[in-house]
Amino acid sequence: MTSGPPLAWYLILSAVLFALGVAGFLFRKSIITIFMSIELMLNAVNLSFVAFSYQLKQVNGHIFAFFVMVVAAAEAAVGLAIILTVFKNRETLNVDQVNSMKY
Amino acid sequence: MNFFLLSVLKAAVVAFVLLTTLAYLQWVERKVIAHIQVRMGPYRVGPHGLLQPLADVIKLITKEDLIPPHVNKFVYLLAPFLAVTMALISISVIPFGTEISIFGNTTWMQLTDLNVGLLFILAVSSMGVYGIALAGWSSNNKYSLLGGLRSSAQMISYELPLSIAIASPLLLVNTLSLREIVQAQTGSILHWNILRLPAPQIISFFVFLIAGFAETNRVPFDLPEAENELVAGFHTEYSSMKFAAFFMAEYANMVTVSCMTAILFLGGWQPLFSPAWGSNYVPTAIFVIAGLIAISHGLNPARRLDRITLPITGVVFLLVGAVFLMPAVQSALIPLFWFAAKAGAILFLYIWIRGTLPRFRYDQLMNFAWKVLFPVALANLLVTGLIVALT
Amino acid sequence: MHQLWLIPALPFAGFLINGILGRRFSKSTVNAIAVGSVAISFLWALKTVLGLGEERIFEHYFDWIVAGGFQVGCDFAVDRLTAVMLLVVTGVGSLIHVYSVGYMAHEGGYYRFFAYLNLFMFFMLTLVLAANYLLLFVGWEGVGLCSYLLIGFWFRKKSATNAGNKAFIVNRIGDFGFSLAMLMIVINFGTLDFATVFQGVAGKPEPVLTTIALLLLVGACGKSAQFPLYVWLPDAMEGPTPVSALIHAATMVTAGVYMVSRSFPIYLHAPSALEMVAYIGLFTAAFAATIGLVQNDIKKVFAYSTVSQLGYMFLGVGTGAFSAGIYHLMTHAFFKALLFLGAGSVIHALSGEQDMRNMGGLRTKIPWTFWTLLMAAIAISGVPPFAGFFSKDAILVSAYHHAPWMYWVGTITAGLTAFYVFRAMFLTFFGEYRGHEHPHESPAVMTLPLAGLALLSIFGGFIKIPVWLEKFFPVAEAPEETSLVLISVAAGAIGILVAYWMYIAKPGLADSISSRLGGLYRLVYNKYFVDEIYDAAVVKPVVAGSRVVLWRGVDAGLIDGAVNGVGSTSQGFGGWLKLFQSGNIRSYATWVLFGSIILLLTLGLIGAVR
Amino acid sequence: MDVILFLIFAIIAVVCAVNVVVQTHPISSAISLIGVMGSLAVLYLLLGAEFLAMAQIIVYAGAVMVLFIFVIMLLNAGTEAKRGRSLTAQLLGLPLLIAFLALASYFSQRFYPGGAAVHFGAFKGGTAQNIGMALFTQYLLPFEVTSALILIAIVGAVVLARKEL
Repeated sequence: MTSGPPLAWYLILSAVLFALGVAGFLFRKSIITIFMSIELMLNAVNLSFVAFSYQLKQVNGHIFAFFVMVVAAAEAAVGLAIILTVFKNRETLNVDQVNSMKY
Repeated sequence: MNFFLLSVLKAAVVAFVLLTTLAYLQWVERKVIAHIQVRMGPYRVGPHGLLQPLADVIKLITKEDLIPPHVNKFVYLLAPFLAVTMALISISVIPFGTEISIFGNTTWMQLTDLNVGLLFILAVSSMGVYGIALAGWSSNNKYSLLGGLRSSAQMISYELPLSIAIASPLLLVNTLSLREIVQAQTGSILHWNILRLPAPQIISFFVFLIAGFAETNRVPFDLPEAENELVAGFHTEYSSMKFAAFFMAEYANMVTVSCMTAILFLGGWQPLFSPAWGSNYVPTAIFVIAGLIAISHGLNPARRLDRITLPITGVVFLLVGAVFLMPAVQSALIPLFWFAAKAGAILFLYIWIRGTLPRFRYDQLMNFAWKVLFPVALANLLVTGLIVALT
Repeated sequence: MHQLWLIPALPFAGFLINGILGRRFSKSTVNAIAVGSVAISFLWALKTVLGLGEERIFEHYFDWIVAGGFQVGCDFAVDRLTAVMLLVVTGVGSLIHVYSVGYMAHEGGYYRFFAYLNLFMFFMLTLVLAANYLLLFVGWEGVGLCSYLLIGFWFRKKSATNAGNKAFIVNRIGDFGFSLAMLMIVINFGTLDFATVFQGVAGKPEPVLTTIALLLLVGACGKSAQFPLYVWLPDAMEGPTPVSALIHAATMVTAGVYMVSRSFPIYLHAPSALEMVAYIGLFTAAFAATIGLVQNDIKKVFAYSTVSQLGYMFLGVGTGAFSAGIYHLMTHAFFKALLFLGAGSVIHALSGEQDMRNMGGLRTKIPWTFWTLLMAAIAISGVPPFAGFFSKDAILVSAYHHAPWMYWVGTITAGLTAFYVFRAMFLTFFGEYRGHEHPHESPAVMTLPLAGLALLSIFGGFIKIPVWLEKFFPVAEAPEETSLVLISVAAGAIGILVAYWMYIAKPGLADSISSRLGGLYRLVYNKYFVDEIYDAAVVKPVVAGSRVVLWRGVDAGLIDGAVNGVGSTSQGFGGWLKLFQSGNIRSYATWVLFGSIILLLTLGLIGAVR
Repeated sequence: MDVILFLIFAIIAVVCAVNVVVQTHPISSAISLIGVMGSLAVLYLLLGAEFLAMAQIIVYAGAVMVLFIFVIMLLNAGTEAKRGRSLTAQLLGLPLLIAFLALASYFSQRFYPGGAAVHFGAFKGGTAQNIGMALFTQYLLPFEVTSALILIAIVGAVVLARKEL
C-alpha cells in the first residue's frame, strides 16, 4: 500500500501544467493558441481540485471541477465566436496586432 | 485463472469475433442491397460470394500505401488510426450475455463492466469525430475539408438528442453500468425499456435510433462523404489500409450503436418472453426451420452447385439447432443468441434504410436535429421524469 | 369554512384581468368584469353576514411572518362590526360601480379607472376583514395607494397630480403614527392579532395604552381627514366624482373610525385618549362645517361636509358610543355617497361645471337627480324619519351624557350642516339658471344607483345598528331623551329655514351679510388659511432646508466634491498608470502572473506561520 | 502499479502540454491539448473521480476541443506569424514563470509532505450518484445559475457570430 505516488506529485504536476499554460499565454501570438493555453490552465486547476477532493475524501472538489468545465465550455463558445468576429474584422489572429484598446 | 490471462483471452476472442463480424457485415450489406435492387451481389468468390470479404482484405493490404505530397503528414496518419481505435474501443464495455463458466472459471461475457459504462461509450464516441474532422483537414483538399467540417458539425449536433434520448431510459433503471441496465430489464418484452411501465420509451427509442444513424454517418445522414457533392468527402485522399481503417470504423460504429440500442431499449440478452413459456426452444426452432427450408430447396436446386451446398447448410443448421438443446451450453448460448438477434435486427434496419432512403440536404439535416429531435427528446425526458417522480 | 378570502379576491381578480388585458377589451366587457366581480363579492358578503351569529368567524390561511416568537398570519375574521363595514363597502361600492359605468362612459383610460376601482375594493375589503393590525395596515396603505392613483386619475391635469401627492404625503404622517402604534403593540403585547391584543389589554399600564391609543388616533386622523390632517380631503375632489363618493365619502375615509372602534378595548382602558378622540371629532365637525358654509364649488361643499360628518363619528366614538359612531358611519355612507353621486350627476349634466354660481333652476331640467339629492339633503339635515336623524341623534345623546357643552356645539353644527347643504340645494336647483351649458338628465345607469341610495337614505335609519352591535361593545347605551331629540331636530329645521330665507326668499341677503362681515368671511372663505399656514410652517422650511442643506451643502459640496475629487485624483494616477495599458494582452498577462506570485507568496507564508 | 500509471500519464500530459506551447501550428497544439486532457482523465480515474473523468472527455475532448478544431478549420488558421512582440512578456515572463513554478512546487511539498500516498480505489466518492446528490441538493443554486450562464453564452455566441455584426 505504500507504492502510491504522494499527493504532492499530483499538485506539482498540476503546477507544471498550469505553468506551461501560462507560458503558452505569454510566449505565443496566435489568439487560438492563447485560448488553448487558458484551457490548459483550467485543466491543471481541475487536477488540483480532484486531488484535494481525494485527500479530503469529499466530493466537493469534483463539483468545483465540474463547474469549471461548464464555465470553460461556455467560455469556449463565446470566446471562439469573438475570435471569429475579430478575424472577420481585422483578418488576423495575431494578438499583438489587436491592440487598439490602449491609452 | 490469472485475471490478466483471462482478460487477454477474452479480449482476443472478442476482437476476433468483432473483426470477422465487421468483415462479413459488409458482405451482408452488399448482398441485402443487391437483393433490394434486384441484383445478385457478390457471387464469384466462394459460394454466394462468401469469401469476398477475405479477398477485399487481401486487396486492401497489398495495395500501394500512397501519401499525397501536400498533406500534413502526422495528422494525416493519425486520423484513420484515431477513427478506428475509438470505434473499436467501445466494444469493451458491451455485455453480450450472462455469466458463463469455462474450465472452472466463471466470467461474464463482457470485457469489463464500468460503473460509468454508458458515459464511457459516449465519451469514446464523442472522440470519434476527430478521426473524420482531422482526416478532412489534413488532406489539404477542399472536398475533404468540407466533409470534415460537415461531419464535426453534424456529430456535435446529433450528440445532444442522442444523450438526452439515453437519459430517459436511465431514469427507469437508475444505473450507468450497462450490465445492470440489462439486468434491470429482466422478464418478458413488457419489461424492456421500450415498453416498460410506467413510462414506455418508444419515442426515446426512435430518437436514439435516428441520432445513432447520424452519429455513424450512415444514409440518410451520410453528408460527410456525399459522393455526388464531395467526391468521397473526408476520405478522398486515403487509400489502401488507411481507407480500410475508415471503413472498419464506420462498421464498428454501426455495431456499437446496434448493441447500445439492444441494451438500452430492447433488454440486451433477455429473451422475448419468459423461459417458463418455452423461450429456450426458440433458437432451436428457428435453426431447424431454416435448415429444413435449406434442405427442401436443395432437393429442388436452382443451380447445379446448390445440390450439394444447400443440403450441407441445412444439416449444419439442424446441428446448430441441436446444440442449443444441450443443457451444458444452453445457459451460455441462449443469451448470446438473443443479444445477437436484437443487434442483428438493428443492423439489418441500417442496411434496409440505406437501400431505401435518399440523402438529406444539409440545412434539413441541421433543422431536423435542432428543431425536431432535440425538443422531442427533451419533452420525452421531461415527461418520463415526471412520471417516474410521480409513481 | 366560509371562504372569506373570496370577498376581496373577486375584485382583485377583476383588477388583474382589467388591468392586464383591459386595453384590448370592449367597454362592455370591462364593465361586466368590474361590476360583476364587486356584485358577486357583495352577494358573498351578504351570505356570510346572514350566517353570522354572536361568535366571530375566523379563518387562517397561511403564516405570513414567522420571526422567533413573533408571528403574523394571513387571517381574516368576520364579526358584527366587520359585517356592517362589509355590507356598506360592497353594497355602496356596487352601486357606485354601476354609476361609474355611466359617468365615465366618455373618458379615456376607461379600463384603468375600473381596474383601480377594483383594486381599491380589494384593499378596502382586506382592511375590513383583517384579523390583525398588520394585515389591516396592508389594506390601509393599499387604499391610500388607490386613493392616490384615483385622485390623480386625470394625470395630465397638474392640479390633480398635486392633489394626489398631497393626499399621499399628508397620509404619510398618519401612517407614521399608525406604524409607531403597531411597533408599540408588538413590544408590549408580542403580537398584532386583534383577539390576543385585546385580551391582554387589561393588565397593561395606562400610560402605555394611552400612547398606543394616541398614536393610533394620529393614524385615524390622517386617513379619516380629522384636524389637523384633514387638508388633503377637499383637494382630493380633483378625482372623478364616483371616486369622491366611494373613497372620499363612503368607505376609505371611514377606515379611521372603523379602526378606532375596532381598537375599542384599548381606548376603554385609556380614557384620556378617548377624550382626545371626542375633542378632535367635535372640533373638526364644527370647524369644517363653518368652512362649508361659504364654498362655491359643489364638490368642495360636500367635501367639507364629509370632514364635518367624520368629526361627528369621532365625537360619537370618543364619547363612548361606538355603536352610534358606526351607525352614523353607515347612514353617512348612504347619504353622502348619494350627495356626491348626485353632484356628479349635476356636473355630468352640465358637462363638467362645478361652480354653484353658474347653476340654478335645474329642478325641472334634471328631476331624477333633484329628487334623489333632496332625499340625501333631508337625511343629512337630521329630519326624522330619514336615515341621518337616527344616527346623528344617537351621537348627540351620547355627547350630552358625556358633557352637555359638547351636545350644544354638536347641535349648532347640525344646524350649520342643514344650512350649507340646503344652501347648495337652493343654489343648484332653484332660482334662475345662470349657466351656459344645456343641462341633460343622466342615463338610467346613473339614476338607478341614485334611486337605490335615495331609498337607503330614507329607510336606512331603520337598520338599527346599535341593537345589532349591542353585545359587541360592552358600553352602556345612553337613554333616549325626547327633549334633546326635539332640540336637534329644531336646529336642523332652523338651518333649512335660514337657507331658504337667505337664498330663496331674499336673494342678495347672503351677499350683504358676507360684505358686512368682511374679515370673518374672508377668513372662513379661505378655509382659515390652514393650507397657507402649513405651507409656511412645514412645506417652505422643508423645501428651503432641502435646497440649502441637502442640495447646496450635502449634494453639491460633499458628494460632488468627493466624486470630483476622486475623479481628479484618479486622473492624476491614471496619467502615470496608463503606461501599463499598452494594449498588448500578453504584457497584461505578465502582470497578472506577477500579482499571483505575490499572492501565492503571501498565502504560503501565512500558511507556513500557522 | 499506481506510481507507474501516474508516471506514464503524467509524462504524457507534460509532453503534450509542452507540445501545446511549442508547436507553431494551431492544429498540432489542439491535438496535443486533447492528449493532455485524455491523460488527465486517466489521472482523475486514479484519484477515484470516475464520473469526472468521463465528463472531462465528453465535455473537453468531445465538445470544447471539437469546437476549437472546427474554428481552426473554418478560419484556415496557418502557422503563427513572426510579427509583433511584447517586451514585458519577453523580458519578465520566463523569470516569473520559474518563480511561480518553484513556489507552487515548494508549497505543495511543504504542506503535503510525502506520507499521503494516492491509491487507486481508496476513494470511491466520485460516482455519478455522489456527484448527482451533491449537485442537486447542496449545490443546487450554483447549478441553476450555471444553466443561466450557458443560456447567456449560447445567445452571446449566436449574436457574435452573426454575419451582419
